[in-house]
Order: sequence, then C-alpha cells, then structure tokens
Amino acid sequence: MSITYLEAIREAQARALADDPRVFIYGQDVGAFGGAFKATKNLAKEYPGRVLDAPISEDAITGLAVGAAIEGLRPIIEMQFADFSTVAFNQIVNQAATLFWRTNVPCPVTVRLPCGGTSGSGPFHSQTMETIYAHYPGLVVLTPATVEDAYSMLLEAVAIDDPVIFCEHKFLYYHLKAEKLPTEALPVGKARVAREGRDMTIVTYSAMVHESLAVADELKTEGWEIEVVDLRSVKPLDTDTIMASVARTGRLLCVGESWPWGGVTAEVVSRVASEGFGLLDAPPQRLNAKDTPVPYHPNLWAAHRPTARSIAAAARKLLRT
Amino acid sequence: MSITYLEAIREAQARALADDPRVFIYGQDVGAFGGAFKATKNLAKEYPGRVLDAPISEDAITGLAVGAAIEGLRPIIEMQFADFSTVAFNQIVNQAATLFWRTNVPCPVTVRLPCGGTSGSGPFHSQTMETIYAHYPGLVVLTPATVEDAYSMLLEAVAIDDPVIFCEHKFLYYHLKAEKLPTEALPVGKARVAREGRDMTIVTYSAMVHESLAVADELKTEGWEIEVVDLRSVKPLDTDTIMASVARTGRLLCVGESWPWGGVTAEVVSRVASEGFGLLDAPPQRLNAKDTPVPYHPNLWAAHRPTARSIAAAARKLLRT
Amino acid sequence: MVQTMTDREATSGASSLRELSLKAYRFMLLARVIDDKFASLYRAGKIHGGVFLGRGQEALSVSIGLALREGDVFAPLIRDQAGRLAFGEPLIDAVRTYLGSELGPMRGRDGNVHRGDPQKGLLPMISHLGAMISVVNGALFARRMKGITGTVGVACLGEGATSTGAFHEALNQAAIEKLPLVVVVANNQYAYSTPNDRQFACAALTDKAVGYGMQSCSVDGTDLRACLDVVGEAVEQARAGGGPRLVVATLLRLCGHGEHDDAGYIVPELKNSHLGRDCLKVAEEFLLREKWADNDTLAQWRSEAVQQVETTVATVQREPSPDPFNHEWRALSTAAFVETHDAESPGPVEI
Amino acid sequence: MVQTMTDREATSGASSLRELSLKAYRFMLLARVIDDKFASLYRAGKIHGGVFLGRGQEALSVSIGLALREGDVFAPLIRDQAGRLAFGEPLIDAVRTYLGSELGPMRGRDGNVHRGDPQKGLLPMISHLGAMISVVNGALFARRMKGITGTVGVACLGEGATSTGAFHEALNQAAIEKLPLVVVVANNQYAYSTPNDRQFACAALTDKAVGYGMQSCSVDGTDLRACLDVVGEAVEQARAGGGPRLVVATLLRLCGHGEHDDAGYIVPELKNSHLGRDCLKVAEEFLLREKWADNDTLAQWRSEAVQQVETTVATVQREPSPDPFNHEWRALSTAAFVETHDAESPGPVEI
Ligand SMILES: Cc1ncc(C[n+]2csc(CCOP(=O)(O)OP(=O)(O)O)c2C)c(N)n1
Ligand SMILES: Cc1ncc(C[n+]2csc(CCOP(=O)(O)OP(=O)(O)O)c2C)c(N)n1
Ligand SMILES: [Mg+2]
Ligand SMILES: [Mg+2]
Repeated sequence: MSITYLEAIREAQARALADDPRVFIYGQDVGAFGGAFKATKNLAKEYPGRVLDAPISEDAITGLAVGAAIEGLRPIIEMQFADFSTVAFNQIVNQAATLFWRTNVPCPVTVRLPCGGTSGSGPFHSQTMETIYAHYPGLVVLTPATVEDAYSMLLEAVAIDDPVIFCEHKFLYYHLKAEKLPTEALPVGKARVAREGRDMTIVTYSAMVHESLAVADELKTEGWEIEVVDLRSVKPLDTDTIMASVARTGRLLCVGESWPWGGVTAEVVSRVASEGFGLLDAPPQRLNAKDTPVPYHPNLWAAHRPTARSIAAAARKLLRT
Repeated sequence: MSITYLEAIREAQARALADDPRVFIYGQDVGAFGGAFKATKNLAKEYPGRVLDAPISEDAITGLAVGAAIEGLRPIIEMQFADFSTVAFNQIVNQAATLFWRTNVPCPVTVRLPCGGTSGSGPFHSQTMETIYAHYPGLVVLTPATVEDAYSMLLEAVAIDDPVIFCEHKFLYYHLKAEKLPTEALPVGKARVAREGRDMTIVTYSAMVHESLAVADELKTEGWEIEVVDLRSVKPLDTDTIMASVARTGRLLCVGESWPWGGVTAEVVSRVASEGFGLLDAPPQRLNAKDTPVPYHPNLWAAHRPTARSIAAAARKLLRT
Repeated sequence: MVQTMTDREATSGASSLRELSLKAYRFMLLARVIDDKFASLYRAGKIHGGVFLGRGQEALSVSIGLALREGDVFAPLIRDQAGRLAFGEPLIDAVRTYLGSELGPMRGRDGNVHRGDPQKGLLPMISHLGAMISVVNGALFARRMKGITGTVGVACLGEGATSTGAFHEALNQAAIEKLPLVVVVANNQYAYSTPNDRQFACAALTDKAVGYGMQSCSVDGTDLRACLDVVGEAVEQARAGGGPRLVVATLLRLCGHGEHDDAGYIVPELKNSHLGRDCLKVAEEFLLREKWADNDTLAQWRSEAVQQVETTVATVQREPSPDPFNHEWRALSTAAFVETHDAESPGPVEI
Repeated sequence: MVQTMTDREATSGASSLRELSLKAYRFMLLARVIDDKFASLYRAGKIHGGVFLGRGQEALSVSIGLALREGDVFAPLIRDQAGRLAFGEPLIDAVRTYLGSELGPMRGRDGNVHRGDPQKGLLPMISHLGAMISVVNGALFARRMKGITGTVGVACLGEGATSTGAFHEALNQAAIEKLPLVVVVANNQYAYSTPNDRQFACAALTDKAVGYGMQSCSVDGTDLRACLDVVGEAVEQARAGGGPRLVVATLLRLCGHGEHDDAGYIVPELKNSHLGRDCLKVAEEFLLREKWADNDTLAQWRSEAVQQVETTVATVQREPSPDPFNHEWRALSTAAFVETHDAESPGPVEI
C-alpha cells in the first residue's frame, strides 16, 4: 500500500475525528463532496454532523471556529485555496491570534491552507502565505514537506492549544507518496536534517525541500556534499538546528517559494547573520520567487519560482565563493 | 509659523486636490468632520464633492478606489486606523497590487494608514503594517519619519502610477513640528542619512528614527559617533545607501517597531549579510517590538516597542563586540 | 446594592414588569454613573486612550443583559455598560480595565470597552466592527454540538457596523445554521460623524433581516418598557428555537463618539426630537408614574450608585499596574513554542 | 460572421425583438461552441489549469452583453462567455487566454476566465468572489465625477457569491451612491457542490435587495426572451438614473463546476425540472416557432460558429508562448521602483 501527501491529510483528519469528539471540520464543499481536493473524502458520511459545508464566507467561517474553540471544541477549517484566506485575514490575525494574549483562554483552531504553485493555477490559486501569518504574534505556522509530516503535523496541529496555520502544498498532494503512515514523528518546532552534507547548508521548507534534495543529488556528481534542512515549522523556527548545520558547513543558502521581500528566507538569513556570524565562511544567500504575482503560463510559472535548476545555480555560485 | 506632521499630511492632500482634478479622498468621516485625526480638515468644504464620507466598508472603499483609478482618477483612501486595513487586505494585495501586472493598466491609488503605537491605544489601534504590504509584489510602501517627508512623500505618492501604502505614524502626528513645508525633497526610493557617524549604523524608519537619533545623542556623550539611516521607503528599499553606510561604520543595528518575525529588520539585515558581508566588523543586529499584540497599558506599551533606552542598550552591546 | 454575577441568578428569573423595571432602572443608573465617572477621569487625564459611553442607550442595553441568563453568550460593543452590568459583569472589571489594573480581566493588555470573560459567555470585543457576531455563532454552534440547549447569544452593534462584510457573513451563517442568535442594532443615527444617509439606503434597517431569512422587529430605544418587552421577547423566541433574529432600536447617542469628541455634527432637529429623549429620565418618569418609586427613593438609589462607583474607583486606584519586567510576554498558550526574548532589550532577534 | 467590438456599435442599437433574438442566439451558439472546444482541449491536456463553462447560462449572459454598450462597464464572472462575446470581447481573446498565448490580453500572466480589457470597460476578474462589484462601483463613480452620464455597469455573480462580505459592502455602497449598477446573480442552485440550503436561508435572493434599498427583479434564466426583456429593462432603468438594481435568474449549471468535476452532486429532480432545460435549445425552438429561422439556417450558423472557433484555435496554437527569459518581470508600472533580479537565477536576493 502507498499513500499520498493528500491522503495523509485526509487520514489525519479521519483520525482526529475518531479520537477526539471535540473535533469538527468546517469549510466550503468539505461535506458530502469531500472538498475541492478531496481532503475530507467520506468524512461527512463517517462522522455525521461533524463535517459541514460552509457558505462562501471565509470571515464568518473563521469567526465561527474561534467561538467554537472558546467553548472547548477543536475546529479544523479548510480554506478552499490559501489565497482566499485574505478575506479571513482579520479573523485569523486579530481574533484568533489575540485571544489567548488578551484573555488567557486558548484558541485551538486549525486553519488548513492549500498553498503554493502548480502549473496553470495563476495569481490567485498559487500563493504561499506563511510569511504573512508568521509575522503575527499568536499563531503557529506549519509547512510540512513530506507525507509523514503532513500526517503527524496535522494531528499535532489539532492537538495544539493555539491557532495553527497549516500550510499544505498542493504541488505535493498527488505525486508525493510514502509506504505507510508514520507511528512517530519529530515534535512541532523541530527542524529535520533531510540530508547530511559538509560543504553547504540549504535551509528550506515545503515543496522546495524536494527541489533542494534534487540539487544535492546533482551536486554530489560534482563532488559536493550538500546538507538540506527542512524547517517543517516556520513559526516557531528551529534556530538551533539551523545554526548547528551552518556550523558544520560554513555556507548557507536559504530557499523559499514565497516573494523576495521579507519572509522565511529573510528571517533565517538574518538570524544566522546575527547569531551565527562567526560560523559563516561565505555570505549567506537567499533564493525566492520573483517579485510578481504567480503567473499562469507553465513557462512563466517555472521561471517564477525557484527550481532545482535555479537553486543549483545559486548553490554553485555560493560554493565557489 | 510651525507645522506638525499631521498638518503636513493635511496640507499635502489640500495641495494634491488643488493641483490635480483627478484626485479625490474617500474614507470614514473624512468629509465635513475632517477625519478621525482631522487629516482632512476643511477639505470637504474647500473641494466640494471630492472628499467623501464612506460607510464602514473597507473592502468596498478599496475596490471603489481601484475602479476609479482604472478610469484615470487618483483616489486617496483613508483607513481610520491602519489596523482596520485587515478587512481591506484582499482588495489591496490581490486587486490593486495585481492590476498592472495582469493588465498593463496602472493603479494609482494611495492608501493612507494611520499606523503605529501610542500609549493607551491597545492591540487594535496601534499596529504597523508595512511588513505585510511590503511582502506583496505590486505595492510601494512609504514610511515617512519627518514633517517634510510626510508632506513631500504623500504628494509623491499621489503622483505615482502604482498603489502606494502610505504609513503615517500616529505617534508623530502632533508633537513632531517643522518650521515650514519643504520645497524640495529626496525622491521615493532614496533613504536619508539622518545623522552621520563612523562607529555604527542604525538603519530604521518612521517613529523609530527619532528614538534612534536620541540614542545617537546619548552615545555621543560616551564618545561614539552613530550614523542613523532613515529608510523613508521600505519598498523599494534603498540598499545602496544602507551598504554605503555600513561600509563606513562596519556595524549595523536595524530597528523597527513591528513584530520580530520577518519584516523590515529581517530584510535589511539579510540583504546586508548577503551582499555586504565583507563590510561587517561585527554581527548585524536587529531590534523589534516584542512578539505579542501591542498592549494597552502605558507601562507595557513602553516595554513592548523599542525605545531610546532599549536601542541604546543594544547599540552599546554591538559597539562592544 | 446592585447584583453582580454571583447573585444575579437568583433574581434573573424575576418576571413581573415592576421588579424587572426597577432592576433595569438601577443597572441603567449605575451604568450612567460609572460612565460619567469615566468621563471625568478622562478629563482629569487619569485614563489612557479613549473613553466610550453608552449615554442614551442604557434602556436598550440593559434590556439585553436582563433578557440573558447565566450560560448565555453576550458580545456587547462599545456602548453597553448597562447591559454588561445586567448580564453580571462586575462593576470593578470595567474600572480595572479602564485604569489598566493588573488585577483586571485584561491585565492591562487591553483596555476600556475591550474586555470580557469568555468562559462566562461574555466575549471581549475586538475593535473591528462586525467581527464578534460570527464568534457568537461559533459558541452557539458548539453548544448545539455538545447537546446543550436553551441558550441564546446576543451580539450588539451600531447601525454603522451593518455596513461591514463581517456583519453580512455572520447573519447569513446564523440563518443557515438556524442558531439562537439575536443581533441587536442600536441605530443612533450616526457612525462617529457619519449620518445614516451616508451609511445605508434601505427604508428601515429591519429590511436587512429579510435578505437573511430572519425575523426582525424594531423598538423605541428611548423607552425602557418597550425595550424590555421587545428585546425580552426576541431573546425568548430565539431561546425557544425560533431561529436568529434582528432587533433594531432607534435612539440617539447623547455624548460624543468618544469623550474626545464634542459631537458637534449631531443636528439640533435630532437632539430636540423624540429620539433625543434621555432614556434614563424617561425610565424615571415611568417608575414615578407607576408609583413604583418616589423621588426620595430615586435620589437614594443614585447616591448608592455614586457611593458604589466611588468606592470601586478608589479601590482600583490603589491596585498595582502591570510590571513590564515581571510580565509574561507570550501570545501563545503553548510555552514551548514561544521564542525567547532578551529581557534587557525588548524584542531583539530571538535564538 | 458574429460581430466583434469594432462593428458592435453599429448594431447594438438594434431594438426589434427579432433582430435582438437572432443576434443573441448566434452569440449563445458561438459561446457554446467555444466552451465545448475548451472542454475537449482540456480533456486532450492542451489547457493548463481549470476550464469553466457557461453551459446552460448563455441566455442570461448574452442578455447582459447585448444590453450594454461601448463605454459601459462589464465585470463578467466564470460563466459569461456569451456575455463577453456580446459585449464585444474578441473570440480570440478567450482562446489566447486559455492557451496562454503571449499575444493575448493577459500575455500568459493570467488564464482562462481571468481576462479582460479595463480600458474597454471589460474588467478582468480576480478569483475572490464578490471582489469585482466595488471595482465596478468605482468606475461608475469616476464617470460621474468626470461628468460622463448615461453609462451603466454590470457585475455578474453566482448565488454563492452573495454570501461574501464583499458583495454586501459593494451593494450597500452602490445604493448609498445611487450608482447605475446592475448586479446579476445567476442562481444555478449550487456553489461548486454546495446546495442553496447551505448557502442562504432567505425565501428568494431578490429579498436581499430590500436590505440595500435597491430595486430587484427575477427571471427564468432558461428563457432567452425573458432574459432579454428583464435584463434589458434593468439596464435601461439604471442607465436612466433609476439607481442600482439586482437581477436574479434561476437556472441550472449544465456542466461541472469546472471540467474536472462531473457534478455528480446535482440531483436528478433538478436536472429533470424546468430549470434543467437547455437555454440554447429553448432559444432555438423559440426562433423556429416565430419562424425567424429554419433548421437549415440554424445548421448553417452552427457550422459557421464551428468554423470560426476552429480557425481561431488553429491560429492561436501557432502563436508564441511567453518566454520567461525575455519576459518583463515587474509588478509596478514605475520602472524605477523595481528592485532588480539576477536574470540567471530567478528571484535571488535583490541589491
Ligand atoms: C472595520 C472597522 N472600521 C472602522 C472602525 C473605526 N470605528 C470605530 S467605531 C466607528 C463608528 C461606529 O458606528 P456605529 O456602528 O453606528 O456604532 P456607534 O458608535 O454609533 O454606537 C468606527 C468607524 C472600526 N472599529 N472597525
Ligand atoms: C472568496 C472566495 N472563496 C472561495 C472561492 C472558491 N470558489 C470558486 S467558485 C466557487 C463557487 C461559486 O459558486 P457560485 O457563486 O454559485 O457561482 P457558480 O460557480 O455556481 O456559477 C468557490 C467556492 C473563491 N473563488 N472566492
Ligand atoms: Mg451609530
Ligand atoms: Mg451557483
């Protein structure tokens, strides 16, 4: 048996519903239809009354989840695409994220965001939004890169007493497969060394982990040992694991699929520069998407986001300095 | 005669209305009442039909501005507080910011955001939002720190053919004064060396410029020459001026009033680390607000944001390394 | 003494109009007195930030608080001091929040009208208008999932907040889910300085209910008796499973938007109209007419209210302010996820 | 041949029902044929991303396009191929956008239904439902400021989009400003898979208009003649200064939400009901009954439409795709503000 990243998300929700009567799922088309991506397939049937179709009202979807969380439930809300969470933005960053700080009452809401670019999706069905949510106090922002993490981190997200922005990458939904679901996992907040190496560290997350691993393979043929760190969680950020890796390699390239101004790559590079300056044998580098909306045409899309090709180019440049 | 930062904003709008028939102002209470902060005082009377009260509908306020811009007008919209732009977020980042990229039609909308903390304002009337908007392609984000810049940059914002997020700092509204309005100014995109020094560079913007200048005075008594760079515009970011300053001083402290994850300080520090690594004699440092909502009580508020006291402490630490 | 949450239960069953009116009047009076006190503390520079009063809206607000029971959900807004007291919010919570006492429900982290106690069903508003309604929906939805019946939720707003997208999404959501929600709109003719003709174009705000498939009713917000009837009935119908409803009260704000505002924009025609009546005076005349109270009693109650307010303020003024250096600076309940800050210099880069 | 924007003006004055119906039918037919072509290109893997069809909604959509004139504002949504053609969008723009041609209006930057030509009054939708309505308001507001009169704006949506906050804010805004806006809601009974009883609880969607102080009317979306009458009249009333209005058409989507969707959730009762009628067939029968066309003519027109579509697709398939290396990667019109990128490696840190 083999299971995809998307199926893992479905299984994690099934498991959460089975294990915890406080869990329910609310979002557009998540009910009988099973969701735009089928991430809730059959769950409405298996858990009657606990998987509900929502109107096209992202603000109210999120507000309802916060109210239910106050009453002790553990809502999972699905935004049909991460891009549409912009209209839930206020409820996420000002309602959910401030509740605990203001009242000492926890707000265990899981917001599922199908994120990231896929060919032909265009400016409004391709966005990654971790930068925006990680900037705000009061949110946990997860970016699973593997089938195992999609499963275990979503389960953990539901168990966490704080609002969790769960960034699942649509590009990984179908073609990323694992043999079976994990029985144990690293806790949220710990990064993972996806591949060990001594010449350079690539710190990345989500879909870019796989582009980066491909680069490590490619550069191996040229005699380089590239270490790849998968952040898993961008907030909190596991600075220790990053520093330890840079201490080993002396070189840092941080790769993200998001836009170049700010974001994970800026946060990682500036932390390393501030706290690990002495570990660096060369200037730390960043690779992001281009500073335009995500284009529709496959040619443009492939050039807009970092790919194994462009990451390899940046890596070679850095290895030569 | 002396003029405040707030009056400069009012004067810039009066001038824009006088000089360009395409300009109009739309926002809650901006009409006869002159705005919550009186930034549009008397303008409705002086320019009948061109300064209009809006309903409590930030999404529609912004959408209307984009539609009017498409038709060749130059709207200035006022959010009563920057914090409320969260409910206009989608129209700003997905409608206004993508129009030119998608259609080649410019979108000259100026969004005025009364930003930043003042004592007793609390979590929802104190936010600075430059981080969020600067991350998105298609927006210009301005953060004037002086009366002169408040005036000249707002006039320039209205003249710019792109959507401009104009972050005006409420803390500077009343107590910051100048003798007269400027007749010339640096262009948008150029940072300003607010004070020259040779021992360390503090890169900052908006209200923090004044805290940093106070620190420069204080440290002068200890024999240190601190250079203070006022970014003026956080997107685009004037990397050249920053690099030139760091080249002179070898030390960088970047100070911002926003939250610690991401943002201007991360972007500046990571650019300097990547492109100016060799210029640095010590690890570049950042100072931001604490990672919680902005507190209401003056005691907490004063400890939440960077102040001359905390900036001086960080600066001394950096000077000693 | 006026009841607080502890002994509210005992009397909230009170049904006779006489008892109810007397109780309502005393909460209104206490609200008016504490509001006036906040105004003077503000003028004296003793309060940081804004002060928002419910002057002229006490009759409507108190009717909501009295119609609700312990176990119900209440999301008051900025002019609901009377309703909060009637619902059982201790007077001292208001004072502590305005004065930023460390001992207050918001511990100095949030202020003025931004207060509440979610676990007691009193939701602390965020400033963004309209945003609390769907949160009330969520609480009611959760109760239904948990099999709890017979509870109601009320969300308060002004007419200006009906222009928000959040209002629309939440009312539609409540109607679809048939939640026991009562939305009470205080149409006080202005949103800050903005008159109704710049806020909406429908003949009556109750017309909005039709578009959601909700019941609605309107009431003279200056008339305590009418408010008790209409709000009470709306809440009972929702409690009985009649689905969500909208109550629109017409009245006038008898103060500035906040104490910084002289409300010079309110036109004399409105001030001198029926809407400009002070609901507290109207209530007094009502009690006197019904002979449920005489002038001495009213005077007595007022001095008791003043007494209670003065003592409470004096107490709170002796309470500690939050200490930033011993403050728990974290926005997450999961301590393990908090990225630590250097204590000396706030918010340096975290490691 | 079907008219495109160039010669539309000449005939848009056409008023006799006969002429109008024939014109409408041919646009509907062309829309159906191009939609079918897109569907087959999608199945053949020749289109990247989604394909969204207007099958079953052509009568409503074409009526909008025909009611509008050059100089009006039109914000179509995802099922408005017919209306776009009737408004004057060249057929080739649709094909170029779906196939991502460098020469198309969106130059490969955006795709499928996300296309338009703002300077011609054809607004390119963003995906976020409800977001285009206030943009239409802004265009109409600007015209009024510029002293331009007699123009109208139409925003299209499905019933699901009426649940968005953006819809609410924009309709209220249009009513306050008395803008010549017509909002046309195609109530096709489902929002993706979500049936109406999970989307709204009002008796009829026209009830929503009351809450904005707007006029409204409803129409059988399967009946071309009714759509031409009702939509045409609504647009003329708005044009005459009658203020904004809401038109609600009832019909059924005769395809999936997108071509990836088999629409298995649509219940047979609806498919077999009056709503399930194919408006194109209904229109044909109408033309035949009126003897305005015979079967040979219909067949002739269809083959002309097929011909036109095939030629256009063939042309576009020979057109260049955007070249990322010679592409102008900038989101700002002010070149001076663009932070430069290293050409070899997309999106490295900028200096
Ligand atoms: C989304 C949003 N926009 C703007 C504001 C600023 N604001 C606070 S109160 C207010 C007026 C509210 O008017 P109304 O709803 O009628 O209530 P009232 O003050 O009259 O009781 C405004 C515009 C806000 N709080 N939230
Ligand atoms: C704000 C927002 N939320 C979710 C979506 C995803 N989405 C695209 S179309 C659609 C259904 C729209 O239904 P309706 O408005 O009835 O139009 P129809 O497809 O039936 O023509 C949804 C939920 C979106 N585009 N925008
Ligand atoms: Mg009001
Ligand atoms: Mg529909």
